[in-house]
Amino acid sequence: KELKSIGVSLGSMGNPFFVALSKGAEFEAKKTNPNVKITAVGFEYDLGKQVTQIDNFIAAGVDLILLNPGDPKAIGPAIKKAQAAGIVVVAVDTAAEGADATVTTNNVQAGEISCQYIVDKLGGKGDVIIENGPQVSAVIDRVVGCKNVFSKNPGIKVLSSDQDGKGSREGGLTVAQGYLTRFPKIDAIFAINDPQAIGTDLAARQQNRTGIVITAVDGAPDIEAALKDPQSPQIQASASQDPFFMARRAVQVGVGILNGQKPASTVELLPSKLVTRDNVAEYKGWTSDRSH
Amino acid sequence: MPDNAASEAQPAPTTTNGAAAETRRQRMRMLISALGMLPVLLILCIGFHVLSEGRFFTGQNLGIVLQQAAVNTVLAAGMTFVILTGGIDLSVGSILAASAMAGLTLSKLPELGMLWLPAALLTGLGFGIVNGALIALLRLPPFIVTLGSLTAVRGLARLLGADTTVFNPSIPYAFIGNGSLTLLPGVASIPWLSVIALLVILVSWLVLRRTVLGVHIYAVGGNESAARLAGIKVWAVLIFVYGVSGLFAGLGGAMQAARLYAANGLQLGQSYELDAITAVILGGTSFVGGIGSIWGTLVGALIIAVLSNGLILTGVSDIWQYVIKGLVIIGAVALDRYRLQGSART
Amino acid sequence: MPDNAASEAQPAPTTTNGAAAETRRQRMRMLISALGMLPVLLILCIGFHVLSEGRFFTGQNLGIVLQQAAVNTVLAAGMTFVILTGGIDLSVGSILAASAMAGLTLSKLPELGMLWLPAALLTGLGFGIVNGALIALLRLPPFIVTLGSLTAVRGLARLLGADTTVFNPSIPYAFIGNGSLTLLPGVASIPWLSVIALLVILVSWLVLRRTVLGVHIYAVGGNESAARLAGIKVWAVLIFVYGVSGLFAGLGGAMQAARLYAANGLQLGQSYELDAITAVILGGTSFVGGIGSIWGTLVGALIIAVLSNGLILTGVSDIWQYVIKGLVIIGAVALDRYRLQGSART
Amino acid sequence: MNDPILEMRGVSKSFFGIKALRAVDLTVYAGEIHALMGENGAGKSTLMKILSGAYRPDPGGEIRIEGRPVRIEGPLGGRAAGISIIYQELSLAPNLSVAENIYLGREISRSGLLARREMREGVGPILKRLGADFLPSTLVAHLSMGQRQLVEIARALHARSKILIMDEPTTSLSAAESERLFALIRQLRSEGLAIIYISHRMDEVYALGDRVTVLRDGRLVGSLDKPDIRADTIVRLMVGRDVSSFYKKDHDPEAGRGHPVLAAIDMADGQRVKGCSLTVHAGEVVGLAGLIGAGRTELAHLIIGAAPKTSGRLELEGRPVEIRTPGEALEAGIAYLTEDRKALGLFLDMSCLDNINLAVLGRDAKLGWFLDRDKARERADRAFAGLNIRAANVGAPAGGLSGGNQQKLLLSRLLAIAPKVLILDEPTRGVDVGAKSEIYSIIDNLAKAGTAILVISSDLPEIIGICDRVVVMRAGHIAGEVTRGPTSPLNQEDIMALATGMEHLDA
Ligand SMILES: Nc1ncnc2c1ncn2[C@@H]1O[C@H](COP(=O)(O)OP(=O)(O)OP(=O)(O)O)[C@@H](O)[C@H]1O
Ligand SMILES: Nc1ncnc2c1ncn2[C@@H]1O[C@H](COP(=O)(O)OP(=O)(O)OP(=O)(O)O)[C@@H](O)[C@H]1O
Ligand SMILES: [Mg+2]
Ligand SMILES: [Mg+2]
Repeated sequence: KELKSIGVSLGSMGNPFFVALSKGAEFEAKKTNPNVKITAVGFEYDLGKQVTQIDNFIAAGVDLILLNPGDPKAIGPAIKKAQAAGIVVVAVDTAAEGADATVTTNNVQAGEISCQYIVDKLGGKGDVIIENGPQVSAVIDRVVGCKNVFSKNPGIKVLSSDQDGKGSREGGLTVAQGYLTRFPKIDAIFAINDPQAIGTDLAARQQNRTGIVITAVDGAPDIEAALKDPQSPQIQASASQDPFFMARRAVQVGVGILNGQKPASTVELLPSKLVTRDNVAEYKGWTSDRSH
Repeated sequence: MPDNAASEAQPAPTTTNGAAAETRRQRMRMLISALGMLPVLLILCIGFHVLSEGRFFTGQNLGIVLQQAAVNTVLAAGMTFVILTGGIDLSVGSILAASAMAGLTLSKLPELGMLWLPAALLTGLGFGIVNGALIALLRLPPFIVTLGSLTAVRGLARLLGADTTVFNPSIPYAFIGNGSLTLLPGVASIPWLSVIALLVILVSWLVLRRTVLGVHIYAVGGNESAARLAGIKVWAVLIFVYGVSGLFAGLGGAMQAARLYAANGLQLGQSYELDAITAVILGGTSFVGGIGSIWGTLVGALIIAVLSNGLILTGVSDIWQYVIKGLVIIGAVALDRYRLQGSART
Repeated sequence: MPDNAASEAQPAPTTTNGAAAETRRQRMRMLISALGMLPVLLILCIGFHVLSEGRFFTGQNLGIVLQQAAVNTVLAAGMTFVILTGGIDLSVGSILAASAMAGLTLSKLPELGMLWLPAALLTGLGFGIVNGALIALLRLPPFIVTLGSLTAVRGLARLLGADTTVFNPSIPYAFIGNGSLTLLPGVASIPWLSVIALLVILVSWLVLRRTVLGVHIYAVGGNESAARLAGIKVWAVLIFVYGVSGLFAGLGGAMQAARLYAANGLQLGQSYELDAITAVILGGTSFVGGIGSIWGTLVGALIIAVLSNGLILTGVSDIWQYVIKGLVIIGAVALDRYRLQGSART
Repeated sequence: MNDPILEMRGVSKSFFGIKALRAVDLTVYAGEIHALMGENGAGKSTLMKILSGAYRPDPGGEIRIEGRPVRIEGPLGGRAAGISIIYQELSLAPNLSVAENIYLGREISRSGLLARREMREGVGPILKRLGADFLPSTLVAHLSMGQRQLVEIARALHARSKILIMDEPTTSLSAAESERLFALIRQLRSEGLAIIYISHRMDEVYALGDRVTVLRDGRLVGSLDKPDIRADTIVRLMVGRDVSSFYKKDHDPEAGRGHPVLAAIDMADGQRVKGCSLTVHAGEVVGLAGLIGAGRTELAHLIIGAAPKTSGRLELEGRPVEIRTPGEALEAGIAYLTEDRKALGLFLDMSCLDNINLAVLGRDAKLGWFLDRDKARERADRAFAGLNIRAANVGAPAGGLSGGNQQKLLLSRLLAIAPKVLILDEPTRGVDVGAKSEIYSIIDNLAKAGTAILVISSDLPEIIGICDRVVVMRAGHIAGEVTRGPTSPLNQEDIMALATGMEHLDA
């Protein structure tokens, strides 16, 4: 069966991660059919809006839906509806119940390697902060992974993990300003994504606080720049994801299913690699030209 | 704009001899203003039908549009009551989330599961009455009070689900969320969500236009001081309208819960208040209070739903959807203003 | 509410013998109402100081609070102009984002980098004037127009950055975002962001209280038709206030860009308009128009910043921050209402 | 005679195709007071608004000032042509001070900054000449209706123009302020100004008018020179018939001996009203007189619970009642007609029908909730016929009616209630002679039927004409009472003396 049109529903199209995702999807889809029609929309983390979008995709008669589910379980009924209309549904970045397949970064593992880096840097002892974010499953998984690691190291004391940095530079900056005032001694901060890590670093620099290890998850373009920037030595690592590849895989799997090839496993976990100041030079970022 | 004395163009019933013609003309004008944005809605529908290569006017798609408009219609109906009194309710999105959370949490209890629907409604009503009491009895400005509850109730909604998504695939009465009422078996059916929305509009119309309370609501919006002097219990009217807005937000929450089988205290209903207010204002209800109709609100809500649906149907990219949506909203009122040219303030 | 004639408790200066005493009483009242929410602000500060075990009143933390209040203060100053005429500007957040994007994009060009600051300001001014023109010349309702641009300008902001985060770690004039103006070397310094915010407040005060234009702004808000009959060019006043609001939003965008070295067309400035409006209303400016002061707005913006900062300092969890913030906002106006008991409408 | 300063030829104006003015001519000379008269809705205010630039006339007519044709573009154009106007419906910004309102649109500025002090000082003399007792820095929101009217007058006089239009300037003024205003107007006439004066009070027109022009249904029906100015001629021109027995007092003058219906004892609000007591008996019409700002309106507000009182109690038919809100007053059977119909009375966007029925909707409702639309319609039709209210139909919005018709509309709402006690605050503000006499006969009939009526009015002839007894207020106190002797009527001088505090001198 030919792939004529794809609907893509992602967290927020203003996030470079999702932009890279949709580019990856487009790249792969164009490879199968140069005339394919792609509609990519952001649901702004509103489950209701996502369900609406899926309804609209059904009405528009797409063949394949790629979605980053607003909630792994709750999106189930909507997926069923789409499947009933003969549409193949593939989840990306977050697993979704009932989806024909899921391709996602292993977020638990990403949190683990990012926080393991902190533990190694601190020699297993110190006061750390988990700077939380919007409670979506990817963020929750990262924090779970991070906590897994910290709890295995009795020398690590988690000062706080209940503030929302809103996933943005500004939110990270505001929350970190509070943290830095509240706690005179902080050895490391794990931020749930890159923009928050950069905001945290800005706050520390403003207050002339040094010696804080800041790590994050994503490997976004701005963290790449920060990891190369001698002025921000406190940002030390980020567990990278590869949205472009993730989306390509998702489309490949989806097209496979359309043509009757069941994938070996419904969930495909892509491992995360840690980008540090040492290896950032070799890191192939989200925006680099990947069309090969 | 406290005074319209100087606005040049006012219907001017004067001489007795012209009275009959005037009455006819006035009827005409009232009809036009009741029709409101209907022409705009039709233009949009036809435009999208053409642009989407005939996908818009299909039974299935119309059903989807109606269903998508349903929750916003219900919220906007409540908002109409509030705005008619010259107030505003920013908290409907949060109340919707809290009600959905309360309902879903209850629905998971084996004994009380069936009670989730009234529980959601009562939660909404409760918050609405608290809003109303603060505004009516302490005389606080509606914007601040409902902005406060926008924030506070959002927090409570998150607390209710311990900050996670509550999910219940076997929620009772799920049919209202995804089922349809069959009108002609196999031919025509209408989603239950839309049936509810229509009922809400009908009941609102009845209250606003056919009861004493309705006249009192218009009066409070038209001139609060005069209403007080005329012996209207302004506080009771205010508590009522905010109560209604809360109740309808609760109903909206129940509708969303039944539709999604799930709710998340943080995410559900974010910035729904803007959509609801937009529907009301597009429908021709005046912010100053005292002017407007519930039918206009229905048309306004449909315009918003058609716009979202049509833009996806025609494959407009996400970014351009923003730009176009914004421009269409402004264009719609501009067209409306041009059409009525000065016949009424908005 | 066209008129406050009936607001029950009205100061009533009449007889000649009481005139002097009355003048004194009136002065007193004006002082109290100018003080506005200051007592609430002080209570909050002291409360947080105690609860955070003495971390609030430290030079560093006060600097942080001032800095966090800065952008909102600037937006709220522009919003004060608009609300004084009885209007509203919902688009400030989007305009802020678009201006920051325009500025940052330009700052990356080697030749024109230094021009990013005026570019951001002009972008804001431009959008503001478009809003104003639609409202003043086509007589469209401010809520709808600015809601439309809230959406449309957001789309344009995303287009400007091709929908990604634009960042420039070496943006010119970065000092305004993160530097401080040293007052006493090593002892006292004040963040540049706050200096800008204070300047904006001062200029706004000058315009509103010391110029003819200021009187005209108050007159348009107090009684638009009376202003028109007095020969005031109402349309010019309206375009001016929306232009100012846009300009200040542009300035806010520049401040954010310099502070974060980055901007994202979709995320930056989301729902800033609510914070700005809240600051204005907390500051005692009336939604009906014509009543309010810019100093009140400053206090309102500080209250919001202190609240956010203090809740993080005292380690209140994110969820409870919502609940407490909402309740404090309502509590603050309630307290204020109680203090002034009936002396003025809000 | 010299050349006219103002000539209007064939001026028409229509609102949505309805003709409010049909080819009206008007000629005014410098140094004359030209009275413009006509029934409510005749088009007087519309004609004047065209002159001031507030309305644009229909094409076809011509306006000449000092012989030169002019086009008046907007309020600024009116001002440039040397015209200033006092609008019938007050047009002040309540949030600005008196001085700022007087200078609105013509502010003084020095090097870009506002010269507030200069403006305050600039309005001092004119306020003094008008006998205003408030300061230039007072907020207009804090002034009573009468005081606001003085501000409006001060603004027009301050502008120093060639043609001064006064559209019912004395509706909220009492005799003393009116006298001062008349003196001022006469002086301006001697200075060579042309003054166009609109009023429904005949005595003012006799006292001031050099010439009278009468409009009816938007048409010019005639002009009278000074010698021909007589009540019967004017009224016949205006109404098209004779209005006989203007003031009606048919009800039992002994009614005052009946049982007391309303007794207010020691009412005070801690501000303007200081311990006032008064009683109204069944079938009695009591007048409440006083200068502006004497506190009459405030006292009425205390009685009906519209303002909080600090002391005092009420008795209704001998039983003490507690009234905290206007709603409770209505339930107890006390109805109040406000003096400020626009801000406190009418719902301008609602239909005449709703405005008339508003207070009795609950009483009429079916099943306690549902509107009885037939009954409402019937009631509105009756009111329209009874008071001769002019509007296209009962469904027209109240905002489109002329001032006097709005007043009648408001009155019909109160009459629909059929209360035990009726408090009327300036009941004939802006009402034309014909309707006035109708209102007086309604008051008379209600008194006959046993209603206790309290009439607050600044129009002394009216008070004397319709009341059995007059209570006079001064500076928040009840200064005294003037009663009718068996033979002697109410005495105007006695009332004025009490109101101004001159009674001791007389004695
Ligand atoms: N509509 C109003 N708005 C504000 N204040 C008012 C109003 N009416 C009365 N007041 C206040 O009450 C005071 C007493 O005036 P009041 O109107 O009671 O006297 P009055 O004898 O009825 O005079 P008037 O003839 O001017 O109405 C006024 O000085 C004013 O301060
Ligand atoms: N803005 C307006 N819009 C519609 N109709 C108007 C408007 N202004 C006046 N009219 C109509 O024009 C007619 C003339 O009104 P106008 O106000 O000139 O009467 P008037 O002679 O001043 O009466 P009054 O003595 O009651 O003040 C009225 O019938 C009124 O309904
Ligand atoms: Mg008139
Ligand atoms: Mg009075």
